[in-house]
Amino acid sequence: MSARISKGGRLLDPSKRLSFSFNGRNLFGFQGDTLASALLANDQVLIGRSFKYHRPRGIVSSGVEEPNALMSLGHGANFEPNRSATTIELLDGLEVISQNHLGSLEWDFGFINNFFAKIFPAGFYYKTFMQPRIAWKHLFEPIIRNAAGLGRAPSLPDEASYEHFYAHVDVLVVGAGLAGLLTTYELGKSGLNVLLVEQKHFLGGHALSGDFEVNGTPIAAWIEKTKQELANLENVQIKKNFTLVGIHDHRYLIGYENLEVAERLGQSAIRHRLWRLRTKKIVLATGAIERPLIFAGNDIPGVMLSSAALEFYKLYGISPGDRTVVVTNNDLAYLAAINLHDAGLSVPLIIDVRDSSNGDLPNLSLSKGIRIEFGKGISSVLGKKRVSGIEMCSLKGEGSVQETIPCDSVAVSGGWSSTLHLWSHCGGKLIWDYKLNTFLPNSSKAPTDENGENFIFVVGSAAGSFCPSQIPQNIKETVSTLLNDFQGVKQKTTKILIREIRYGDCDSTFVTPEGAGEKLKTKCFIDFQNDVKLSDLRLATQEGYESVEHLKRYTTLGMATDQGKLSNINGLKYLANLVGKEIEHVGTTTFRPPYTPISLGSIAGEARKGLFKPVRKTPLHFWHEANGAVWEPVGDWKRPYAYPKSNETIEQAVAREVTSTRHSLGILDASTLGKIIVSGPDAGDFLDLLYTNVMSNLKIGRCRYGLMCNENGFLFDDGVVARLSEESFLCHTTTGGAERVHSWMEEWHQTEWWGKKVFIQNVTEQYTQITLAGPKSRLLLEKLGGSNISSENFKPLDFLEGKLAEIEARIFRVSFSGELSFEIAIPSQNGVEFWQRCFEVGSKFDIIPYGTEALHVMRAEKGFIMIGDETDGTVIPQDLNLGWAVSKKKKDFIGKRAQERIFMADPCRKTLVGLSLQNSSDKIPDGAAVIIGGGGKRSNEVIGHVTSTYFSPTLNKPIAMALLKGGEKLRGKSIEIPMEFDKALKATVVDPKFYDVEGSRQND
Amino acid sequence: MLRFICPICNLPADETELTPGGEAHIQRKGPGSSDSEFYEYLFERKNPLGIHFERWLHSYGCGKWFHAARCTKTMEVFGTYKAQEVKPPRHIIDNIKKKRPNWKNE
Amino acid sequence: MSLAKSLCRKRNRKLFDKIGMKKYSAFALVKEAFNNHLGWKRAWRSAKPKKKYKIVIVGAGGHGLATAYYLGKNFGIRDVAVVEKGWLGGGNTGRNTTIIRSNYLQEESTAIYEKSRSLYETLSQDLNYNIMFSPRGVMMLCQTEHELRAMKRTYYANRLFGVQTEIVSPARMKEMIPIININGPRYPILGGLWQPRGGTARHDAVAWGYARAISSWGVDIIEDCEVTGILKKSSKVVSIETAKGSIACEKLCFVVAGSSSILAELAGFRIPVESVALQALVSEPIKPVMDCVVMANTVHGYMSQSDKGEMVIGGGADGYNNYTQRGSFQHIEETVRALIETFPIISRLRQLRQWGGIVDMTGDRSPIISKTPVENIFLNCGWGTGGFKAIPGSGWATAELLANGDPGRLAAPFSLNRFIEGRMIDESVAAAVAH
Amino acid sequence: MIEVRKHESKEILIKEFEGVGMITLRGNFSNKSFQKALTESCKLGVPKPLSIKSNKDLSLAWMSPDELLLIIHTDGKTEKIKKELGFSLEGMHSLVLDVSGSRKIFMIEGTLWRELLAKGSPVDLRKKSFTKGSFLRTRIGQVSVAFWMVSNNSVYVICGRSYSSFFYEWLCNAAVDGSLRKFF
Ligand SMILES: Cc1cc2nc3c(=O)[nH]c(=O)nc-3n(C[C@H](O)[C@H](O)[C@H](O)COP(=O)(O)OP(=O)(O)OC[C@H]3O[C@@H](n4cnc5c(N)ncnc54)[C@H](O)[C@@H]3O)c2cc1C
Ligand SMILES: NC(=O)c1ccc[n+]([C@@H]2O[C@H](COP(=O)([O-])OP(=O)(O)OC[C@H]3O[C@@H](n4cnc5c(N)ncnc54)[C@H](O)[C@@H]3O)[C@@H](O)[C@H]2O)c1
Ligand SMILES: Cc1cc2nc3c(=O)[nH]c(=O)nc-3n(C[C@H](O)[C@H](O)[C@H](O)COP(=O)(O)O)c2cc1C
Ligand SMILES: [Zn+2]
Repeated sequence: MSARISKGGRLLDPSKRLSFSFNGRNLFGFQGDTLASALLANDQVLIGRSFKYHRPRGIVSSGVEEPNALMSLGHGANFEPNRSATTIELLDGLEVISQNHLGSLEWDFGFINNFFAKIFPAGFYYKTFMQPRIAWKHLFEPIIRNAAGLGRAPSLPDEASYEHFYAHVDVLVVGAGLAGLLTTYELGKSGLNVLLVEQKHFLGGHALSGDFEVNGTPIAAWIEKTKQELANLENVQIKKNFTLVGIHDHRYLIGYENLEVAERLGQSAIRHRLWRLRTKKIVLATGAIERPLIFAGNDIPGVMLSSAALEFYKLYGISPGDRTVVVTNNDLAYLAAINLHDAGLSVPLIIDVRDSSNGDLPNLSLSKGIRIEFGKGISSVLGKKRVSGIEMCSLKGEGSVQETIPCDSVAVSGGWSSTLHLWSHCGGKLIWDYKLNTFLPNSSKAPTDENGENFIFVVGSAAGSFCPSQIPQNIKETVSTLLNDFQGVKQKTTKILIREIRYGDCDSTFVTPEGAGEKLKTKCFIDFQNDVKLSDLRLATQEGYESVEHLKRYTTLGMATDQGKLSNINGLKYLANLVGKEIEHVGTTTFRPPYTPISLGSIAGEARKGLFKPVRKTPLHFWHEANGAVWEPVGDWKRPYAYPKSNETIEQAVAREVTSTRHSLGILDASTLGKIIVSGPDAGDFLDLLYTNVMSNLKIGRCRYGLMCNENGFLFDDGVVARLSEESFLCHTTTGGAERVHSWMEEWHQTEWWGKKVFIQNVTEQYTQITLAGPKSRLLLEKLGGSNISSENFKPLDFLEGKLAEIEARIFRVSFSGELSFEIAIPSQNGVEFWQRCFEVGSKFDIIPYGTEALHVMRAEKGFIMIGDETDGTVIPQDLNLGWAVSKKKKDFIGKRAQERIFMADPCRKTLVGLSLQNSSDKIPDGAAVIIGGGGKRSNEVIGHVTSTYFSPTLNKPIAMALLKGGEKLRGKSIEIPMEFDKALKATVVDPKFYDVEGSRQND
Repeated sequence: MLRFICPICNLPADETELTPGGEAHIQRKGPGSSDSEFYEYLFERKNPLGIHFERWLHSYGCGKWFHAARCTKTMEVFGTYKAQEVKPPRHIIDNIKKKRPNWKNE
Repeated sequence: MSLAKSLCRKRNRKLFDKIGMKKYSAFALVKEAFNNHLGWKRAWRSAKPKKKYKIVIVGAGGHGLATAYYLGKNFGIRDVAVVEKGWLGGGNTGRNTTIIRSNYLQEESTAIYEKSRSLYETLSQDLNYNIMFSPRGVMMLCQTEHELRAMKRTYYANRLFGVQTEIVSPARMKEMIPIININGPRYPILGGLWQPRGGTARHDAVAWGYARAISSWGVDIIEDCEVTGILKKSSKVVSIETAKGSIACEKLCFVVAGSSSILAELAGFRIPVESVALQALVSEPIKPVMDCVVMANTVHGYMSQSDKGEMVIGGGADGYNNYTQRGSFQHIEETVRALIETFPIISRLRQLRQWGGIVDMTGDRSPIISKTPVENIFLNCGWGTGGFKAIPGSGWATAELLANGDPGRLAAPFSLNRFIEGRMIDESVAAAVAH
Repeated sequence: MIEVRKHESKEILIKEFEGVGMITLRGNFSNKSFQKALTESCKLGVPKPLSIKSNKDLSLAWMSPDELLLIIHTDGKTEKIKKELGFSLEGMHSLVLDVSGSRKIFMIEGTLWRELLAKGSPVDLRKKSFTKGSFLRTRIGQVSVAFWMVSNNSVYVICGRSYSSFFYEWLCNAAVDGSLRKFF
C-alpha cells in the first residue's frame, strides 16, 4: 500500500493536520501536502478513469505533467472540474470528487468500453456511424459526447475575482529549481531588475529532493539560504505559484499567478492574477520532465515515474508502495530505488534496460544489496485496479516471461525531456540530442524579438545539464552573454561548486520488450489521458497518417489536458520507428500557449459584470435614471429609449412622447451627438474634401446638413455643420460616429492632406446638447430669455452664440423631428442646471422628455434617414434621394471617384421609398423583404427590404421606408411583403415623407 | 502582442494602445483615374511575406499616425517613421538591407 | 501515367480495389478487430509528382481537395494533382472552429453557402468517411435593437432564398441553451437568429475524407511540396516550380487561402487580399453542457462544444498583416470576456490551448472564385474567417469554373471584376464577423 | 475644483474632481511667437514630449507635437487665461479651446498607486522609468487616460467625462482590500 512514513517529508509541517474529503470520505493530510501526496498518504491509489475506455488510473507524476489525477473540486459557485491533484496545495476543508465514471470510481459502468477496445481503435468513428444518416445526430453523437468530456461543468456563475497586472522587468527567470536560483543569484549582483517565477508552491525544483551539496551546504539548506539572500536584494523579486504560460511576439509574456490558497484563507481578494510582462531577456530554467517507459499495463494504478516516487517520499514522506520495482533506461531512477531502500521499504528489483551503466549509482545500489537486472524489460504489469506484480522479460525478444515479481508499485523512468515549450511558443526550433535523449534548444533557430535578436536563454536541465555539477558553469557562461546586451552592466561571479556523483548515460530504449507483439501493444499506453496506445500509432501510420500532425489529430496523441508533456516524445520516437526516420526528421507538433491551462476567468480579468465594457454617460444620465428611462445601448453610450410612466407600456410611452412633442414641447438629451471643431485657414477646403457637399461657402452663423462617404462611395455619417467663424467650423456627427469621424478627419489630415492648415478637435464631451422640439419650443426659449430667437431674426439653419437663462449657450435652429426645434449646446458643467431650468419654465408648456425611439418615429414620419437603418455600408447618398447633397461642382471629395464606377449608376440599384400599407391595421416587420407579384412565394423576385418601420402615432397608421430596386419608378405601384404561412402584406410605394411634406412646421 | 516605438513620442507603445492601418505609401487615386487604377488604389495590396511598410495610429497616446517597416514572417521591426514620408526613408532602407541583404524594395 | 488514365475511365467501385481502398463500415471494423486492424489500407496514397497534369491545384486544404473531388465526380476530370506545401489539411481547414451555417444576407452568398450546407448533409455517405456533420443548430444572438433589426432582415431574406431560419425570443433561447445569461447587464439578449440545420463537422475529417476519395481515383496528392515559381509563356502558365521539381499543367488553380497573395505575386499579379491572423482556443473538456453553436457578434465571440467535450471558442482577427499562425493575446482576452458575460459558468473552465490561422480577407469580406489576369490560372480564395462551411459548395463551383473555363451560377458573382465595378457583396452589413 | 466623490480603502485613497480648468492649445511649438505667447500668459515654456511642467497656478502638459493641455489649478482663472492666450496667439495658426467640461480628474493617493495603475496600463511604471514630471497618455483597462505624478505618494489621472463613472468604479475595484501587493 501507499502510505505516510516517518522519514522524508521535507515540505511537511506535521504539526498542522488538515482534513479534506474524497468522494465523500473524510481523509487527512498535513500542511505542505499536495492533494496528490495526501491521497497517496491515505492509500488512495485508484484516483480516476481514463477518457475513452474508462480504465482505472492512478497518480503517475508529481507535477504539471500529470495526465491522470484530474479531480473536481468544491461545490456550488466554487465547483471546478479537471484539476490535477499534483498541482493543488492541500487546504483544510477541500472537497474532492473523482471524474469520468458512470457509477462509482471503483465500479464504473463505462468500463464496458474497455471490452470493446478492440473495435474502438484510433479514429474508429471515421469509419462507422454513417448509416442510417439520421442516427449520427440522434444516436451515435450523443453517446460519444456523454462518454467523453472528463469532469462536469460548473452549474453556477463564478463569484471569484480576477485581475490583470502589467509589469516591465529587465530579466525574467522562469523556474526556481537549482538552475533558476543560481541564475537569479548571479544576476542579482548585477543590479538589474530581475523577476524569478516558480509555478510550484515551493522553491528548489527537483534539487529539493536531492542529496548533494552546494559549496559544502546540503541542498535543502542552501535553497533556504539563497532564498533569504535573494529576498534581501532590492532589485530581485521572487513569485511562487506563478507559471509563465506564454511567450508572445515582441517579448510579451503571460504569467499566471495562482492565489487560490491565499484567497481561500482570506489573504487575497483575488483568485488568479494574469500578468502581462514585457522584459528585455528571459532565462528559461524550466527543468526537465521525466518520461515513462512503455510496456503492457503501464497505466495500471501503482505505476509511477521514478521522479514522482522520489519526490513523494522526499518532500511529503510518502511510500509509493511497500514493494517497489524500479525500471529504467538511465541512472537517475536509481535515486528513487536507493532512497526508498534507505527508508526501509522494499525494492526487490531494478530492471535496467541498458546492458550496463558508466555511472556510479548502480554500484552504489548493489552495495546496498539491491538486485539489478540489466538488459531486461517488463513484459506486463499484473493487476487491475492496482499493481500486484510485474512479469520480467528480456529486453530483446517478444516478452516471454522470465520471472514474475510481486510488488505493489512500479517506479519507471524512460529518460528526461527538457521543458522547452516556452522556447517554441514564439517560433524557436529544437534539435534532438542523441546522447542525452532529449530535444534541446536549437540556438541557430532561436526565437527572435522585434529587433531580430535572440532574447531567450536556457539553463540547467532545460538546456541538457541533467547533472547538478554541470549547472554552475553553464550558468556562468549564459549570464555573461546575457549581460553583454545590457550596457555597462558587469558580471560579478561567485565560485559555486557542486559535488555530485557521476550519472551514466541514458539509453534510447522506450518500449519494452522491443519485440512486443500486437497483443501487448494494445495494452501499451502512450497518452494515458486520451488512451492512446502503441497499436493506435501503428494503425495511424499504416493508414497514412504519418506526419506528426496527422498522427496527433487522428489518434489525439498529446491533445489531452497535459498537452502531451508526458507522452509526446515517446509518441514521436515510436512514430520515427514506424516510418523509419530519425526523430529529428519526424519533428514535433507545435507547442502552443498556455504552458499549463489557465482559468478563463483570469483571462477576462476584472472586465466582467459592471466592468465588462465601459458605459459612457451624459451629464444628464442620473436625471434619466431618476425619471424612469428605459435604456438603449448606442455605441458605448446608454441613451434613454423612452420614459414610460408606471401605467404605460413602452409603446404607449413612445406614442405619448411623439404626440406630446408634436402638440406642445418635447426635450431630448442629445449630448451624445459628436461635435468636432475644424479650425484653421484651410478648414473650408478641408471639409470640402470630407463632405460630399460644399462647406467652404457656408456663411458664418449658418448651418448645413452634410454627408460623409468613405472612399468606396458609401455613406457612413451625416450631421449638421455650423460655421463658427471665418476659420472655424463645428461638425456634428451621429452618436456612434463621433470617434469614428474624428479619427477619420485626423487620418486624412495627417496622412494625405497634411499641408492643409487645420486643427481638428473633438469637443463632444465639452457640451450638454439639448433638443427642444415642438410648437412651443420657441416660447420656452423666450421665457428662459437672453437671446433673440424670433422667427424673423433666427431662421431655420441659423445658429447663434449667446445666453439662455443666464447660461452661455450655442443655439442651432435645426430639426430632426419636423417640428419647430432648437438644439442647444451648454458647457457640460452647466447642463444639469439648464435642463432643470427648462423643466421649471416648461411645465406650463407641458414639457416632456422624449427618448431615442420617439426621435426615430418622428424622423421616419418626416422621411429623414438614419445612419445604420437606411444605410448599411453599401448605400450611396444617391440611393437615398440625397443626390442634392452631393456636389457636382467639386473636383474631388472622398467617395467621388468611387461613385463614378459602373455599378453606382446601375438602374437596378436600390433606392429609398416610403411604403403605405393598404390595410392599415397591419404592421410591417423590421427588415422584411419586399417582392413584386403575388403569393409571397419564393419564385418571386426580391426587390429590396424594409429599412425602417413604425406605427406613426401622428398619422395613426403604420409607415415604413424601404430600399427597392428601381424604387423611383415604382411610385404608386403595389408591392408585397411576404409573411409567414404564405401570407403577404400589400403596400403602395409612396414618397418617404409622410408628414408635413412642405416642412411648414419646422420652418414656422 | 506587438510593440512599436512611436516616432513622435519616442515611447514604446503597446499594440493595445495602437490601431493598425494597413499598407503604407499607397498613392491616392481620385477623380480622373481609370477604373483599374482606382481598383488598385482601393483594393490591391502587396500583402508580402516579408517586409511590409505599414501604418499605425498611436490612438491611446499622441493620436498621430506613423509608419513602420515590419517583417510579416518574423515580426521583426526595422524602424518607425513619420506618416508624412511618402516613401521609406534612407535609414530604414539601410537598416533593412543590413539585416536582409537579399531584400529588394519593389 | 497510364494507371491514372485508365483509372479515370473505370467506375469508382473498381478503383477502390485497385488502390486497395477498403470500404468503411461497422462491419468492416468488427472484422478488422479480429485481425488487430492490420488490414486497413492507406487513406490516401503518398504520390510522387508526374511530369504533367491536366489540372494542378495548389493547396490541399478543404477547398483545394473538394475542387479536385468535384472535378472528378461532376466532370470526370481526374488527371489532376493537388500540391501541398505542408501536410494536407494543415492550413485553416485544420484550425478553424468548424461552424457551418448558410444564413447569409446577400442572395449570392446564400446560394453558395446553402449549396454547401446541403452537400455537407450527405458528405459522410458520399465520401464513405464519417466527417461527423452535426446539424445541431446555430444561434446568432441579437444584443442591440440595431442587431435585432439586421437579423430580422437576414431572416426574411433567408426565407425567400429557401434557407430555414427563425427568430427566437430570449425566453425560448434560455430553454434551448440553459447556460446562457440573457440578462447581461450591458447587452441583454433581445432575441436570436436560429438556423436549426446549421452545425459543425469534424474539420480534419473533411480534408481526409476528400483526400481518400480523390486519391482512390488516381488524383495525386503531393504533400511537402511547396510551389516556389510559376513559368509563363505569353500570358499563359506552362508549368510550376515546386520543392519536388517542375510540373507542367494545362490549367492551374490557386486554393491557398492565407498564402494567396504570395502565389499571385509569383504569377505576376496582385489581388485584393490581405492575410491576417485569426485565433481560436479550446477549454479543457467537460461533459456536454451546450448542444448548439452560439455566436455573439456585438460582444465578439462564439462558442460550441466539440464531441470530445472542449468548448471551442473563436473571436476576432488581428488588424495587421501576418503570416505566423499566431496572433495577439488581446483578441483572446476580448473574446473570453465576452463569452463569460454570455455564459457565466465558463469562468472556472480553463484554457487548454490557443492557436491561430492566417485568413485571407478581401475588400468586401466575400470570397473570390474567379479567372485571373493569367489566362489559364484560376483563383479560389478570400474565404477569410468563414470558409470551412463553404468547402463542398466552393469545391463544386470551382470545379465548374475549371472544367468549363467560365464560372457557373454559383461562382459568377464572386469574380475579381466586382471590385472594379464596385459590385461588392458585403456581408458585414448584417454581421460584424462572418464565421 | 470640486470633489465629486471619494473612495478609501486600506491602501489607497481615490478622489474624483470636476470643474478643473483645462484649456487645449494647438499650434506650432517651434514657432517663436507661439513660445513667446505661452511664456507670457502661462509663465511656462513648451514642455518636452511625454512631460508636464508646473508652477503654482498652472500645469502644462505635452499631449502631442501640436497639442498642449493647460491645467489651471486656481479656480476662476480659466476664462481669463483663455482670453489672454487667444489674444496673444491672434493671427497665428492655432487653436485655444476651453475643455474644462470634457474631462474629469482623479487623484490617487497611497504608496501603492503604481501597483494600482499597473493593473490596467501597459506602460512601464517602474520608479526609474515613470518619474515626477513624466506625463503619459495611455489606456487603463478600456479607458483612455493621461497621468502624471504629484508626489511619491500620489498621482493625477484624467479621463473623458463620459467615462468617468465607469473609470471610478474601475479604480475602486482595483483598490479593493487584499488585492494590492507591493511590486514596484
Ligand atoms: C481560427 C479560425 C476559425 C475559423 N472558424 C471558421 C468557422 O467557424 N466556420 C467557417 O466556415 N470557417 C471558419 N474559418 C475559416 C476557414 O477555416 C477557412 O476559410 C477555410 O478553411 C479555408 O480553406 P482553404 O482550403 O481555402 O485553405 P487552407 O485550409 O488554408 O488550405 C490552403 C493550403 O494551401 C497550402 N499552400 C499555401 N501556399 C502553398 C504553396 N506555395 N504551395 C503549395 N501549397 C501551398 C497551405 O499549406 C494550405 O494547406 C476559420 C478560420 C480560422 C483560422
Ligand atoms: N530528480 C531527477 O532525477 C532529476 C532529473 C533532471 C534534473 N534533476 C535535477 O534538477 C536540477 C536541475 O535543476 P533545474 O533548475 O534545471 O530543473 P528543475 O526541474 O529542478 O527546476 C525547474 C523549475 O522550473 C519550474 N517551472 C517549469 N516551467 C515553469 C513555468 N512555465 N513557469 C514557472 N515555473 C516553471 C518547475 O516547477 C521547477 O521548479 C538538478 O539538481 C538536476 O540534477 C533531477
Ligand atoms: C475544433 C477544434 C478542436 C480542437 N480541440 C483540441 C483539443 O481538444 N486538444 C488540443 O490539444 N487541441 C485541440 N485543437 C487545437 C489543435 O491542437 C491545433 O492547435 C490546431 O489545430 C492548430 O494547429 P497547430 O497548433 O498545430 O498550428 C482543436 C482545434 C480545433 C480546430
Ligand atoms: Zn505617439
